[in-house]
Amino acid sequence: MTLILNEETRMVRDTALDFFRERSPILALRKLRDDSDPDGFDRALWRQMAELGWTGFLVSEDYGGSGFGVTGLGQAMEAAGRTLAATPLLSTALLGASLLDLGGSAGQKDEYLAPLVAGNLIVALALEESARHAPHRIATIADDSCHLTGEKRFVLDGHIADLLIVVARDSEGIGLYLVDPRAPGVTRTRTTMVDSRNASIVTLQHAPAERLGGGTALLDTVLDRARACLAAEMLGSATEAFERTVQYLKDRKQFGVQIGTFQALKHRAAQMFCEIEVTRSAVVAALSALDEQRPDAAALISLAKAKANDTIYLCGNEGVQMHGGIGMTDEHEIGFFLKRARVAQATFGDSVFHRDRYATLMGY
Amino acid sequence: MTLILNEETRMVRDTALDFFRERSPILALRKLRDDSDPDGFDRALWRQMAELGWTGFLVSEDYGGSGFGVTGLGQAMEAAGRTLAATPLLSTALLGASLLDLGGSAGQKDEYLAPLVAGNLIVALALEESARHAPHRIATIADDSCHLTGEKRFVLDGHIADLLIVVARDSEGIGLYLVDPRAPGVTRTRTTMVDSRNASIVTLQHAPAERLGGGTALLDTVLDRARACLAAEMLGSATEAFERTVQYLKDRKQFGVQIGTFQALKHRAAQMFCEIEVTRSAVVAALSALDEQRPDAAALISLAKAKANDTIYLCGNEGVQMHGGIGMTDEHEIGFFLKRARVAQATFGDSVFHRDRYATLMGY
Amino acid sequence: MTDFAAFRQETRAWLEANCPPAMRTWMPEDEQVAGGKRASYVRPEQKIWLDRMAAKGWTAPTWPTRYGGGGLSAEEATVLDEEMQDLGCRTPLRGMGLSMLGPTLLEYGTEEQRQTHIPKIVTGEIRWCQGYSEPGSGSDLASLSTRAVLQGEHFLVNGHKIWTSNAHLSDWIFCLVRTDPTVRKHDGISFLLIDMNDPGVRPRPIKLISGKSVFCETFFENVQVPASHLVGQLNKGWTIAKRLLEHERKGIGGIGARAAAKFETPPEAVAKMHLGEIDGKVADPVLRDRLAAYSMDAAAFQLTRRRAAEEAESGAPPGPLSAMFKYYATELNKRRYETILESEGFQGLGWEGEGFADDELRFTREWLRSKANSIEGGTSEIQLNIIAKRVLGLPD
Amino acid sequence: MTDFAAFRQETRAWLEANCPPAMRTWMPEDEQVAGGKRASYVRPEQKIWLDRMAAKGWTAPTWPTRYGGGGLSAEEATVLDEEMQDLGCRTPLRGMGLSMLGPTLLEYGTEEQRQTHIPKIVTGEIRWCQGYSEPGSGSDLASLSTRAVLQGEHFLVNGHKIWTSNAHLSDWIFCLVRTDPTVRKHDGISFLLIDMNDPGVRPRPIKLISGKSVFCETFFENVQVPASHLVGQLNKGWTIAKRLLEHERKGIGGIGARAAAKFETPPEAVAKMHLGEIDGKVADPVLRDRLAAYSMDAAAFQLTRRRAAEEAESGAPPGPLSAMFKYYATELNKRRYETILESEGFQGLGWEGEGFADDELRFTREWLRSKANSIEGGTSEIQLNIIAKRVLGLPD
Repeated sequence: MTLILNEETRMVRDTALDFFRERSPILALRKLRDDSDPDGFDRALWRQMAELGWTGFLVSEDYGGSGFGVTGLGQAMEAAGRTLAATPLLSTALLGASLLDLGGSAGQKDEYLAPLVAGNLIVALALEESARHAPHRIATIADDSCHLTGEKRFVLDGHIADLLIVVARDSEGIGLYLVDPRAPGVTRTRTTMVDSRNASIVTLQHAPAERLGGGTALLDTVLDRARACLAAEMLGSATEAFERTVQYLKDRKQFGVQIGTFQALKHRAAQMFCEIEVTRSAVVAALSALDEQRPDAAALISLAKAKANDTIYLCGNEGVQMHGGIGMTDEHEIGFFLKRARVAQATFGDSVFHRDRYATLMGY
Repeated sequence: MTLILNEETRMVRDTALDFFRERSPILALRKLRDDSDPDGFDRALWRQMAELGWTGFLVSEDYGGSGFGVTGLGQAMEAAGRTLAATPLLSTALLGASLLDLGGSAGQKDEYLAPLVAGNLIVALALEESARHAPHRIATIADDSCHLTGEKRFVLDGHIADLLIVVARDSEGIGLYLVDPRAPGVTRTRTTMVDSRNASIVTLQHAPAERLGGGTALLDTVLDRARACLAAEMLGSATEAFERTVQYLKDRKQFGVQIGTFQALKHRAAQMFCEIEVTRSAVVAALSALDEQRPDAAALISLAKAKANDTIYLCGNEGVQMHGGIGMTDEHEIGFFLKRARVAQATFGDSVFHRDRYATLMGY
Repeated sequence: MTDFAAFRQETRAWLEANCPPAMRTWMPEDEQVAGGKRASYVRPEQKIWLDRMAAKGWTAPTWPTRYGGGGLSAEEATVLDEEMQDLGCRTPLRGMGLSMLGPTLLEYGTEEQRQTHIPKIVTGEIRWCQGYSEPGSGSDLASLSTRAVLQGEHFLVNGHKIWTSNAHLSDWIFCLVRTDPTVRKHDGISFLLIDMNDPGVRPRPIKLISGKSVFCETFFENVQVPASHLVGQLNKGWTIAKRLLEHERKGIGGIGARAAAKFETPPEAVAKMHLGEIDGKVADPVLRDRLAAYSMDAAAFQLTRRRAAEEAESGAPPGPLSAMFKYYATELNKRRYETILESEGFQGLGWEGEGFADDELRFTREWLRSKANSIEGGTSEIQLNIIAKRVLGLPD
Repeated sequence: MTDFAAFRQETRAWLEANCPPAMRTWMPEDEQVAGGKRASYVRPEQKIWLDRMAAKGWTAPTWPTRYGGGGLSAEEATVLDEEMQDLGCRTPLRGMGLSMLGPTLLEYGTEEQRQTHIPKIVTGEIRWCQGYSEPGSGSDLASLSTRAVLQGEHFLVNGHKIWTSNAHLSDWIFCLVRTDPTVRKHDGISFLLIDMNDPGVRPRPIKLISGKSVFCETFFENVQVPASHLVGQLNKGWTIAKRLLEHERKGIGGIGARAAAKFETPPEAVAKMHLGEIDGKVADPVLRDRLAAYSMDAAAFQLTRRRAAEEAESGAPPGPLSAMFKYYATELNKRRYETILESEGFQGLGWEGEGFADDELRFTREWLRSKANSIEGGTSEIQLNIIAKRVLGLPD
């Protein structure tokens, strides 16, 4: 396992940092929010990401991808986290692409992967049913005629998806099903979230579906990819919130001095720095372990997600507090990090979930 | 419930503060430790405490006590905590006196209470059997002929006790038994603890015993008294450690200034102050609720013990850290507070125990 | 303490007879009554309840009756408070007139200022706001630069205030202004009452991260203020300002108590609802432990408020406890909503619209709102500085 | 990175052949080998192992062979380290000569100083200690006042050092002394090597709260030190001091790694033993959560050390990571023992004697010992200051 990026991955990172900084600053998220944009993301921007190849990082070359790997996608997502860009990277380039590539039949791959890689197909995973991440507690039923009945919550990018992948219980256990969101029996309700990103409730009433290969094992593999890359995105957001806060400590004057001269704030800033650095190590290790298919990957992923949860929370809260009054205004951007932090923490396992999983994996 | 002390109780407090400051400074504990004193406490001092009436605070007037109450004893123990005085107040004036007064037959009271009140009888409660406070998980057996078999750990003042009160399982459930520590079948092993106070292991091999009245309910009542007064003692220790530390921040100079000018230390000191104040409120409320026999006493006691646990831990650790190198030396007294903190925390329930109990009592 | 049994009985009977049932329910934020000429009422009972209480002076129970107050002793006011709590009566009126300006005028105002302003605060006729902070003067309040120049019988005021709570809904504003820029910053400040009807006063609401606009920026452009509206002496406003900040901090210090009032779903119930229960216990032991830690700190803090009140009543000299209230209450309130959101999981992430219960959406907003608690009225950092200096005597 | 397969194989074979089985067991504190003329060995294998490793220069693997070192590249040293870890070989020799003085002499010493001192460090013949802190100069190290006056060919040294690790067992001491009291405090300090055999040097052990005496006070009374024992230039000792502190912090930063080495019972096992297990999980879910939080932070920190090493190897410019190692490692080590003691319950409260297992008694002492980690070698507060200033660029 190597913990430093190679040349190629560094190039992806640098490209992505420039890309989001120039084309999707936080202003873009604010605009999507204030305009109550019906899509909740920018389709043109998404196609540009596809052109940069990110949609194909987890798709094999046979189907138009590059198979570049999770570490690469993690770099793009970390950069997206820097500007809180609302994109379907997680729903489509990661979850959708992985599930179809690893679980799809040749026919399914033929049908869906090319448009996905081209940026023309948005996919959403319909997994959660309760108020917390519980990937194996599934009540949605797939009957013998391959029709689904159940209710799914917190379906990321659900209302804009062209294809749903639904986790349902069938005679063999837990299975994955492709559902056309426009099919009869499917209702989608967009929910407006505090981070201004996309999520929805999907109701299935005897909705027609098609079986995708794989079950719990595939789901777990792909969820781990999602957790690692989401942790990378969160690391990007935490780092950005932190750097903005340090800059504010240098700029803002009170009592005739920069507030960064106050030792209590200095120490708290230094502690944030440490947490960001150890989180970065955990994230890089998790991504690298996935690409190397190491046996300790799962534990490293829970480590990365738990640390990212705690660190983004710390940096979001301290960021607002250290910005003082101005940090409480909607006009200032620091508050967006705090809002995003809460949603990202809950996505695919909060810290309690991942500490429990880590301990179990480590045998205690 | 009143949260301020009345005139009489304030007098007890002032007397006790003077008493311990003058007659049992930390030097006394150091001497007991360095001399490997076989008793581990000062018998002459104990008789003086008896003369001040503290041994009779929880004994009814019929048997030579004053029935002055738990709040009064709490004041004496808080003062003892200030100087980390090693006394049998907890084992004898509280646990022994309460159990005998509330559970003893007329004959038992006649026999034991007068010498106890006079300071001539040390009592120890033999309760714990595992490595954590678990008052209802008892394996020691009392057979039909009233002989006990089992092993008790962490028996406070066990090796110097003239009378043991042993918690044992019998045909009716959990019962309390008087045991002569010199009787056949009783072995006592003094354990040397990090806080230099008395504790021992007591082994019972078919040891003759005498039944005391009451069972689990009495035990719980008396344990709650012990928890509340121990919390008061811990509050005294935490306050003393804190005040010494604040003084050190004013005395010690580095970089040409008092180290108390450094804002990071100031903020941490201010936070300690807040924790001590809320702990004090909880302790006063718990003592007062016991004396008034309020229905919410148990919850308030768990609140007081949990807060005292966390606060003494905070003040002990911050005390050593803020004293720097000198705080690490055995010669300086601040380290004694840290050592005492660990033992006191574990005694009669750590914070995890009391948060669990509090939540259960509050119905969640 | 005597228990004021007769007064208690009387009070309870009056409350039972006069408090409309609709005013004995949980009070949503938009039904809080702050008075003023721009006041609007969601329900008519709000106005009825306000008028009945104001007539007895019980909107300001301890203020002198000659200014329209209730004239109660501290003990009687406590009894009134307890009975109102017990019956679940809403607070009929709140605002900066009651919590801050009134006490200040009683202490520093001229008789004319008291006669003019206090009765209208009691009845809710006039709503007040506070003009303290400026964009460049937050924690360092005394560096404020809004200028007031005495020209004959008037001050001419120019400047820019921020964090003026509900300025756009208020009739009058009490302001700190710089009346002498040539001396040490604390020595050139005055305390001025300004009518917001003046066309030179322009409030602009600030949208917060919670989506609400409870604060404004307020601009002053050549505003003429009669010299008689100066409170206290010229250039001695800083003393009044500090005193008033104590009232403000005491008010914010009560923040936990409000949330904990009997009609808000408590965190324990939220946790049971979202995490489920086993044998009556919150099903997730780790979150249950954290919840208990929060609730226990909150309980210990409430006991501390009570202890301080008892100490004050017993005539003991004011202890060091008040210094910590603002700090501890606001940090606790932040933890309260963090704990609630943690329990709610995905249901704590909603902003508006479908998919979330009203309570859930409200908690999300309150969570964001609570982040300001440790900033407004003096940051937590400033409070810790004060404790370190004034209580612990640590050197500067 | 190539994997140095041949070197690895060779090394492993040598270790297997030469490391006595007794030296592949967990090393109790009293079996650590620090060398010196007063060295004593609990077991003969300690000396055998030291001599064999010293003969290859592998007590100081990367130091030049001309001074007795191993002459290995950084990568080869890593291989050696990995193979020793894997076989459970004990570190044959440790001490301030190896970790601090050696690197300093290699960087700043004269050729004569290197020739004289370094080989004896490698073989363990001479044990070194450090004379830095003074009673009045802790965090403010540069305010030290031990005087050295150059008189012809000698310095005359008078003063009082504290926290000199194992001074009573050491042969030589490297000291910071004031050689010019008339200039800015940082500009009048020199770095001196002093033979402790001089009768004017008197070390007095300090008993710590853990009961151990690993530090001394050391008094200097009219000690004559040859001028040739000055390292670097006169009055330029502060530069060397800072450099050496980096070595020290790096050493202390590795503190977690030592405890985590393969023979110490890990906290998870302690927890299982004392708290019991259900389905293979630590039975108390709350303590289990806290344990996992500690272990995960420790794991993330180990990954960070590794990342820093890889970055250094890859030739990247030294990143900001090193600044945090001392702080994070020591805070983690304190948490490690707090976590262990919390699991042990009453069994974590023993001081000595009956009723406790050896491990339990050792953990109690280590818990107390760990409290010094965040003080020695620069307090945590100083480390945070350094990060804020040098890494984050926050203003003074």
